[in-house]
Amino acid sequence: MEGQLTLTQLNERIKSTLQDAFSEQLWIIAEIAEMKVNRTGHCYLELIDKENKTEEITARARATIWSWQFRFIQPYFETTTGQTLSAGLKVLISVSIEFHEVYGYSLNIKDIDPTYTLGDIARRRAEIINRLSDEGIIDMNKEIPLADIPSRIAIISSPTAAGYEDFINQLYNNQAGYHFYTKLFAATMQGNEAAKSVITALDAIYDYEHLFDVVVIIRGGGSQVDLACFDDYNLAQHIAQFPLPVLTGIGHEKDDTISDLVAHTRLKTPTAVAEFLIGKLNVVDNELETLKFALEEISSNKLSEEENRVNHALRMLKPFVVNKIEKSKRILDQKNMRVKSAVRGEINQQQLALTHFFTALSSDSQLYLKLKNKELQTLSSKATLKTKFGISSEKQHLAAIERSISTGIKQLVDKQKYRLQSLEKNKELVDPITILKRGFSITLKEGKAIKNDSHVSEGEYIETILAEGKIASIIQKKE
Amino acid sequence: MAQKKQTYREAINEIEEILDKIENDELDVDELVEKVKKVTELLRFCKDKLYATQDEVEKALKDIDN
Amino acid sequence: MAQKKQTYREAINEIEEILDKIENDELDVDELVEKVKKVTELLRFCKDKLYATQDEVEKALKDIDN
Amino acid sequence: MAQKKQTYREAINEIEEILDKIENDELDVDELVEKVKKVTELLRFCKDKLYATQDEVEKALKDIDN
Amino acid sequence: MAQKKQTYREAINEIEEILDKIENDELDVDELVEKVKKVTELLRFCKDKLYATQDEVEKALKDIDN
Amino acid sequence: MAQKKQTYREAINEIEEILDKIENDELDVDELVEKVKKVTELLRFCKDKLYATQDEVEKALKDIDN
Amino acid sequence: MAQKKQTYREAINEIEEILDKIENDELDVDELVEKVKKVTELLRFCKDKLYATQDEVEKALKDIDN
Repeated sequence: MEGQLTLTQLNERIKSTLQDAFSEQLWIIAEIAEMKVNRTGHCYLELIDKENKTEEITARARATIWSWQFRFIQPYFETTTGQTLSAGLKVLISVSIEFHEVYGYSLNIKDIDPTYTLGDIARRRAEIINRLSDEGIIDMNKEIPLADIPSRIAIISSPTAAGYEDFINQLYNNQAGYHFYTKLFAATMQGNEAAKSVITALDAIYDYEHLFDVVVIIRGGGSQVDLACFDDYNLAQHIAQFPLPVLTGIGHEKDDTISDLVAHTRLKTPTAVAEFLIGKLNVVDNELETLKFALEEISSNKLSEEENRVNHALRMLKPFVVNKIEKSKRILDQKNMRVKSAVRGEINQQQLALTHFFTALSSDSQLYLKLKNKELQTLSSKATLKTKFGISSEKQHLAAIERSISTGIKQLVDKQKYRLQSLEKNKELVDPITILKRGFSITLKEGKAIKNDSHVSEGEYIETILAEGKIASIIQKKE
Repeated sequence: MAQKKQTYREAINEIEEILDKIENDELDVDELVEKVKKVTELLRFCKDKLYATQDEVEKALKDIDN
Repeated sequence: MAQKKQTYREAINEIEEILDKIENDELDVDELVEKVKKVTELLRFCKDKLYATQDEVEKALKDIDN
Repeated sequence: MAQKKQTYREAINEIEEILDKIENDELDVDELVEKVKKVTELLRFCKDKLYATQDEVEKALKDIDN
Repeated sequence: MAQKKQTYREAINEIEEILDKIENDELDVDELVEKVKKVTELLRFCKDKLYATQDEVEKALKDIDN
Repeated sequence: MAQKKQTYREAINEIEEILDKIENDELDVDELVEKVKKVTELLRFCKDKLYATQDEVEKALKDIDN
Repeated sequence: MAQKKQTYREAINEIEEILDKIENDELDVDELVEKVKKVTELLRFCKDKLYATQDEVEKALKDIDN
């Protein structure tokens, strides 16, 4: 047959066709199924692709990283992602398609983009975290109160690990001399079996839960990057739901694993865990010391306060008493003074009163005598005056009498003169002598003219005056 | 004499009686002279008695002042 | 004498009585001399009594001072 | 004597009574001397009593200070 | 004696009472000596009591210091 | 004795009460000696109690460290 | 045991309570010694938890098979 090709020719044609078709490098996503590095430093890998849900392998390819490239790629990847470049990782890789006539199809990895893996890990972690969170257990272990004195410790560790030794040394050689109780529950702490192994240990501890205060998961001295096992969902679930507080010290400086996340307390290293536990006891110890100190201080304060009180009372007593007595003395002295001055005052007052009485007596009696003297003088002048007045008024009386006599007589005489004068005139008319000469006579009885015979009685003596001479006769008969 | 026994008061009374009579014209001319004589006598008597009294009283009053 | 028994008060009363009589003309000239003499006597009596009293009082007062 | 039984207070009261009478002219001259004598006697009594009291009181007061 | 049973307070009160009477002139001279004697007695009593108290108190206070 | 049953607190209260009374002059001289004696007794009692307490407390505190 | 875990806290609470009382003067001197003793006991109890070896715990741990 014409055109028949040899295998070599075929492979050569495949090779050249592939080279034409994939002349450039491609970025592809694949999962590392296997990986090994040979003595010369070349890295041989098997890459696969999986159906998301069924996890059925849908593609497979061999791949290589040449040692000169692997020397750069591996540390870069691992330092960037914090993950060992190992089976199970999904990676974004730059590849050239190789076809070797003898070995066939393979991919030569030129570069790995660690950011993709990072994203993938993060995504997976997020999924787990979400799940734990959805299940409501993510914070369960954190919510368990840590014992005040967490001295009974269940340790999950590899018994041969340097970290375990460090932890034990640190714990038992603590400076304060605190006593710890530890029990190792050995487990594989790296590799694919690690998660399962730790879970087994936790289950073992669970049976003795009451004997422990705390569970410690420590790992040390191993690879800093072989931590994927602690991102395991099952492990995280166990830790989160463990009835004792779980402390982690699995030796990763950068990011927390999910185990760290759900643990009660996450610490960097086993030593740190030991320090943490010692620290807890230290807190208690300090608290006790503080209390002891407080007790000392408070009771000694109380006692010295009371002592001060007693001493104060003691100090006050004397001055108070002395003061009281001095005051009483002063009061007595005052009373004494008051008595003296009151008594002397009273006597002085009485003396004054007596003197006053004497003065009053002398002045009163002198005044009295003066008064009496004056009265006498008044009386005496009154006597003189009255007597003299009496005599002079008598004199006036006499004088008045004399005056009235002379006027009376004068009037009488005047009257008589006038009478005489008129009589003289009448005499001419009725001069008795004339009449008598005519023969009439005047009969007198006892010197008075009788004008009526009733004035006389028979036998009476009568006188008859005649013009010349008198006749005396006795009445013989009245007619 | 009876007249000496007469008091000043009686004398004055008699004088005044006579004076009354004179004034009331109860006196006759015949009696007048006689009565006037009486009055002058009585006045003299009174005057004498009064002056004598005055002397004696003044003497007595002088004694008070001493 | 009866007069010694008379008190100052009685003497003063008598004086005033006599003076009243003189004033009221109840006194006859005939009695005047006698009464004035009586008054002077009484006044003298009172004066003497007063002076004697004064002396005695002064003597009594002097006694206190000793 | 009755006077000894008289208290100082009574004596003072009597003095004041007599002085009131002298002052208010309720006393006759005849009584004056007697009353003045009485007062001086009472004053003497009071004085004596007062001096005696003073002596005793001062003695008593001196006793306090010892 | 009854006085021994008397308290300091009562004595002071009695002193005060007597003082008030003397000061307010409620006391006669006649009573003065007696009352002053009483007061001096009371004062003496108080003084004695006070000094005795002082001695006893000082003794008691010394006992504390030992 | 009854005093033994008395607590420190009661003793202090009694001391302070008595001191107050002395200071505020609410105490008579008559009571003073007795009360001062009482206070000194109480003070002694308190001091003793206080020292005993102090010793016991110190002993208890030392016991912690052993 | 669960109770053992509680006891420390309870002990501390009791200590603090007593200290508060002493500090706030709610405690008499009379009670002080007793209370101080109580506190030291509690402190000793707590300290033992830190320092002392509890054999039964050691034994229990040794007995665990794994």
